[in-house]
Amino acid sequence: MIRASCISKTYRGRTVLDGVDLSIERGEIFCIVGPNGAGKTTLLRILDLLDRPSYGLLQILGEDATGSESVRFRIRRRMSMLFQRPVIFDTSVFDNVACGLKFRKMGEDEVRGRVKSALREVGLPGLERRRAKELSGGEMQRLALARALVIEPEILFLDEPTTFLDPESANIVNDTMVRLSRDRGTTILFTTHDLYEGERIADRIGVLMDGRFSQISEALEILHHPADLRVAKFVGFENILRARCLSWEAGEALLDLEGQKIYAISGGRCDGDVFVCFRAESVSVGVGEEPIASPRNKFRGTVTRISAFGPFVYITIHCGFDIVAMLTRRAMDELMLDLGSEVWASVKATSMRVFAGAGDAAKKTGTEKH
Amino acid sequence: MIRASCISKTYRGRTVLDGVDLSIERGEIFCIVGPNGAGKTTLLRILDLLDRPSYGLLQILGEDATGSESVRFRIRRRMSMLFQRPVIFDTSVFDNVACGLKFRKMGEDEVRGRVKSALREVGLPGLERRRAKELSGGEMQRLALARALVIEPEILFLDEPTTFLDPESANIVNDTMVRLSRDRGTTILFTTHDLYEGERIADRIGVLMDGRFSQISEALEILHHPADLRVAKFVGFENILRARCLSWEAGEALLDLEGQKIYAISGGRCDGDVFVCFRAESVSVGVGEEPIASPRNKFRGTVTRISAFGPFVYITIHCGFDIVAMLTRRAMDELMLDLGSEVWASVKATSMRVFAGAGDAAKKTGTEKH
Amino acid sequence: MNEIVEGFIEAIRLIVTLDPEVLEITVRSLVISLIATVLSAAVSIPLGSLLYLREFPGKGAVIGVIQTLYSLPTVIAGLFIFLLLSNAGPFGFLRLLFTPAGMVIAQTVLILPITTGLTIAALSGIGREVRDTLLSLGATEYQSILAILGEARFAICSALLLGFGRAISEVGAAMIVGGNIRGQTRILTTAISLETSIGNFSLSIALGIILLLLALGVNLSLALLGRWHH
Amino acid sequence: MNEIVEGFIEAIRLIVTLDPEVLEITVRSLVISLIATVLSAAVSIPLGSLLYLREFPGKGAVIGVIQTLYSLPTVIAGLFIFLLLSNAGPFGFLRLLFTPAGMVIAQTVLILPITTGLTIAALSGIGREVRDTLLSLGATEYQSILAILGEARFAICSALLLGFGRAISEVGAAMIVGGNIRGQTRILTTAISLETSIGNFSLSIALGIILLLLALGVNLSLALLGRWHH
Amino acid sequence: VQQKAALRIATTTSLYDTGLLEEIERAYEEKTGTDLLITSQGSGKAIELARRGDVDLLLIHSPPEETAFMSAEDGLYHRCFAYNYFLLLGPPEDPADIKNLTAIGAFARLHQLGRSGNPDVRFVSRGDLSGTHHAEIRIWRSAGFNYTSDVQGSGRWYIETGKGMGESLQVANEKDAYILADTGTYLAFRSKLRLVPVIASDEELLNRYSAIVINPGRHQGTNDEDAKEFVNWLLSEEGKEILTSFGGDAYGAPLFTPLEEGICESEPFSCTCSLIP
Ligand SMILES: Nc1ncnc2c1ncn2[C@@H]1O[C@H](COP(=O)(O)OP(=O)(O)OP(=O)(O)O)[C@@H](O)[C@H]1O
Ligand SMILES: Nc1ncnc2c1ncn2[C@@H]1O[C@H](COP(=O)(O)OP(=O)(O)OP(=O)(O)O)[C@@H](O)[C@H]1O
Ligand SMILES: [Mg+2]
Ligand SMILES: [Mg+2]
Repeated sequence: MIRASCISKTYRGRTVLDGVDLSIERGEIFCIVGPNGAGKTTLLRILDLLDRPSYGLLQILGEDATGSESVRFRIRRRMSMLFQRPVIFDTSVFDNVACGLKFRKMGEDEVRGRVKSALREVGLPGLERRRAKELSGGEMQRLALARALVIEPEILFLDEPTTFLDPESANIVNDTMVRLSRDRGTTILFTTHDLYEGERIADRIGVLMDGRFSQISEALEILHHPADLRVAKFVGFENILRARCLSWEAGEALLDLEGQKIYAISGGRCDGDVFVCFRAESVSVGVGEEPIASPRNKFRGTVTRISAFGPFVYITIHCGFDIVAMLTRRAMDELMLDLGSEVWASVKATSMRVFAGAGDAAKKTGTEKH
Repeated sequence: MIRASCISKTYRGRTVLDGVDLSIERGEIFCIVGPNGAGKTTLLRILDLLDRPSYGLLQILGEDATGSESVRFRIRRRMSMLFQRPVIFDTSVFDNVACGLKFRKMGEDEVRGRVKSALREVGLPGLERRRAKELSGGEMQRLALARALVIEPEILFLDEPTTFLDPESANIVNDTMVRLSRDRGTTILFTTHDLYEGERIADRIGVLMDGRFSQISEALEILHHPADLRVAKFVGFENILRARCLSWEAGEALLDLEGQKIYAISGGRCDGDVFVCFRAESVSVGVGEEPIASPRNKFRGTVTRISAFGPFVYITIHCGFDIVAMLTRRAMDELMLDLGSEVWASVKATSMRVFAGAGDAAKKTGTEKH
Repeated sequence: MNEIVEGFIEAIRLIVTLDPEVLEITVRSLVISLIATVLSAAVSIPLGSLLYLREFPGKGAVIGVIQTLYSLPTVIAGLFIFLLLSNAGPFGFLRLLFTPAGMVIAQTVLILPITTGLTIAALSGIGREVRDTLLSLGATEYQSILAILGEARFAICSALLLGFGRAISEVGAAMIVGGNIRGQTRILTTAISLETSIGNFSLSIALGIILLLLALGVNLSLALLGRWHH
Repeated sequence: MNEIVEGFIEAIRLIVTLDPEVLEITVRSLVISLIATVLSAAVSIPLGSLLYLREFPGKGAVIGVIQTLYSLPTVIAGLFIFLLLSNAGPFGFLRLLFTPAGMVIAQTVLILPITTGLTIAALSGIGREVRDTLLSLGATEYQSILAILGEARFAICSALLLGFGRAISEVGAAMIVGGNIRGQTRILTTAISLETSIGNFSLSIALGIILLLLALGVNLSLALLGRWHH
Repeated sequence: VQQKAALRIATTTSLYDTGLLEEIERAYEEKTGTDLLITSQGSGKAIELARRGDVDLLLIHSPPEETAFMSAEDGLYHRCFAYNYFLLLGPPEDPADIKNLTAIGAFARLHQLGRSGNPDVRFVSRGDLSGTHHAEIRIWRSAGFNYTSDVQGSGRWYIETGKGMGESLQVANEKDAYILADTGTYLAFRSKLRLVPVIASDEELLNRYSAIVINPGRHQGTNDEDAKEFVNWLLSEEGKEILTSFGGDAYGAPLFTPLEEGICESEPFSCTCSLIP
């Protein structure tokens, strides 16, 4: 459906996209995540043929999409896009949604029927006659979504579709996306800042950073095997610790972490200064005797901070260095943890990731590139 | 700081706010949640003195805010607001942020200094000279935030402040909010669709539904003791089951759930048809023998659905009726659960909530009121 | 100042008695200027849209020239058309000099820069996002222009109102090209100018009032049309 | 058509030789119309802002009347001011008739409806959200108007350009109030009208070209000013 | 446009503004059914229209230009048909004290007082090369001045308006100045003016009106047949009748005197007023 290679985009000398390669199949749901300013919107605009890339090849729906305007128009007619800040026309809700259908010269009855069902789909049934500009933020967002859906595109681009939506509406929209892809074979590309949303509905996730995909793979892979340190930080590896590589053998590294020895699985050979990373939920917490069970990496420490996150709790354990662990509230109650509690924290070698520690790489974040 | 009583707002006969009572103290962080169209934005606009309520009393910063424009202006100058869909002026980033300061006739040097630190605060350092309209969605959002912060208001209204923000920036913004309230005593009212965001930083949360607060209390209270069935649904009680009340004694109810007896704590006397609700994370899951331990409510069933949610997993257990339980991925691995596994699900009586089952109340949701 | 009062009285008298000559020149004024406005709309809306949409070298210059032509004196516009239509000119054979048709041409040329320039301005008031949205919804270039024009309808209407105002109030071009021939090409402004030149100030003012009432009528009709359409 | 070619040649000759009389009336034209534009801006920007901001009964009617006055014929405007300024009129003692100051007044009155109406239109193009944002940032009503005007600056500039265009190209009011007195109140348009009535078409066209060049200059200066300001 | 016979006439404004032509138009159209299309323009422009063949007939009161027009062979027939007198108007107080002078004497005195800076003496000139202006120039010349060097631009006393008679009268009135005006326009404006006739019916102030049939050989499509017919009608008894009686009702006295064959050929008229063959 979409074959993009080496797409670049430069605005007045500033490079925003820097050689994006992407290939998406029919019916796939592809999620783009990445920090603000990474180029997500820019990429979607190029794929929806609203902007031309400064450089690169682009094939969409089997046609070369870098050519004449008439070809681009033909392709564009088979796609639609929900913008990050959707424009709502100052007309009725009905006229807003019917817009794309009228452009296609569809008969009035069919327009009415389709608009009605699109509005139902996004949870705004019966609002046809309302003035669109008077809707609430979330209602407008859903209106814009209905407007993009109603033309039944073969490819659908959604730039942060669940912004402004309440949890229930967000679920409805997510379900709709899944249904479209499954039942109608609609190809969907969407962006989000909610990784779990991506995980829930996308077939693959691409992490866009500094105008380039750092990693494209299935959600679990990205959540647990980030390609590099920045991705790890981005996907929420709460524990990122400086360590030194002592030895490496058959994919297992022995590291020195502030004097403690730890084992980590590491695909690539490691050496010198590294970062070792693991998720807070990979940390098991126990009290009392040293656990005998499998995890070879065990640290003893004190609880120095507890912060709630819905039904979960993040606790910070100081054991020379700080480790963040995540528990269910129930587990915490059962362990009777409190600030100052002495605990054991253990992490499996397979949950640890090791990345080369190129100087200040750990500090580099998306927003600081300006 | 803010005393609102019986605030109502009607647009052309449609009642949007329907008697809102609210009282907020200095330095408090108050979070408003609620479905789309509940009236959150309308309320914030009234509190920021942009609109006048159709009815109701309003005292802000010790002054009557329903009176003359000049008083309202004086009060308004001590507050600021981040809009849900912020308007970005077509000037430079600097001029956008400096706007409010210039209105206050602040000296140039101070303006420069304050703008600089506000931009740093929101993670956009050094972008002063960029054309604001060319920023990315998240950058614009942060720009608008900086614009509201820079005037150092005594009361800050933020309508979905972390929309469009990547997780790291969202954290920065949340931290800023907490710091402002703690260090400067800034009173903050914000709306969000992310309950956990509210829980993390707000002192109190108000659940606005159909133009009225259904519940105002601390986060944990709302998450675990919702005031009514609709709030329960809204705050994510995944398990909402129809049951019949058999008896009630000293705050404990005995219910009949599809033939199974269950115990639930219920403040009010219960009777006849009811709904019994509990959170997925309150469900303990075990395999093998019937657990002997405390929870008196135990159900045996088969796993019929497993769906991932980040590091967690929701599993649906069929035991005559469906129960949704939440586990960490690790716990699931340890229990070696899979579709079809036979499991025990147990829920403490104290985790169960019972609400009168007024006919179709369970179906009623925010978006269906239109 | 008596003349002004007398002018009002005279205007009322002329209107109430439906003075046939005044009626005739009023209708002629209206018809000529309306046709000129419609013609210039027919040219300037597509032209303005094109100029707004298309990027080409020298676009700024073209727009600058259009804005400069806001200052085109009516006499010069009239003279220009006169030289074209005069017997000795290239289009003399059409015999349009001293005819209402010739006046329509002159007024159209005169207001074309204004309506075109203001069309461009009206369209520029609609942000780029609107256009992107329309394109992504599958609009052809033509459809997207129509929709943008729809969003800018108030501004466009007021541009046309302004054009109409300029057409119906101008006298230079009408005088030169039309010749102010009684019963044939005399319109309100040329009549006003004639009455002024023979010192008949109150009649001038009366005719001016009638002209303004006419313009008010056009305004109201447009407003009603707009509401009705809405 | 020869006249047009000759007109161009004549225009070049007049410009190159810096014909003192032409220079004088050109400068006078420019100064009078610029002052009139500035004055009308000074009135119509605040007035337009007020009309845009304030809600009051009959607001629609007031705007309708302003739009109707787009059609005010220059002769009528001129006559009106003439009657006010004439010796027999209420302001005769000011002795402004047949002076450039009088012409400035007449032109100001003439273009006021246009600049006011277009100011309102320009402001209306800025959405309500902008105003809310400004208010919530602590703008006084005055400051918020200034800022909204800033956002609408292009539209306002083009309104003023249009007003200037109308001022510098109009002849009726300048003729009646100014008197086209050689060496005192003769300006480009009245000179054009004189030359036309003499039948000196090529000189008329030459003066017309000079007028358009002048307008082009004003346009360019404004564009440069805009860029420089940006 | 031209189904029934139509005759296009260009006329100078001062003739048209009297209302004479409207009366003639009514009478003639009723009699012949020929549609008269009369456009009134400044003299120069009227001549230019005639020269370009945009009209069929020219009505004018500017002898030197008439001669030039004929000698350029733009006109086929040249007939004078009526005359009246210009008036020298001035403030009722007559600050230059010229009431009892001849026109030439008065002009000379005005020039002298004006040049010498007498603030009360001003002269407004139409300065638009119209028939009236040409007559004024002629008188200045007769008084011995070089018009362009001695009169024009000789000081602020000499005010050139460059516009029509009526508007120039307004200027003169506001400025309390002397002005040369045609009778018709003066009478039309009389009620609005403070100015009064200071000198009238001097030989020098003669104002002669002519009609010129455009030479159809110069341009295609001019209608010399109807033009001839109209001129002949104007010179006929019927035409003279209208000329003689016109103005009686509105102004209290006739405005024009028709020219008779036998008188018109000699001084000061020196023109032809016989029927066109
Ligand atoms: N100007 C208006 N005119 C008419 N109705 C309006 C207007 N503004 C808002 N409403 C309606 O009032 C209701 C509440 O709107 P509001 O924007 O306050 O909702 P909200 O709680 O902020 O929703 P969201 O989560 O979608 O932002 C909505 O149904 C909306 O359609
Ligand atoms: N028209 C433009 N001119 C100049 N720079 C631009 C333009 N549009 C975007 N940019 C810049 O390009 C970069 C990428 O922008 P883009 O909107 O694609 O980011 P994004 O990944 O969508 O971010 P967000 O999560 O904030 O929406 C940003 O730094 C932005 O400032
Ligand atoms: Mg974006
Ligand atoms: Mg809202």
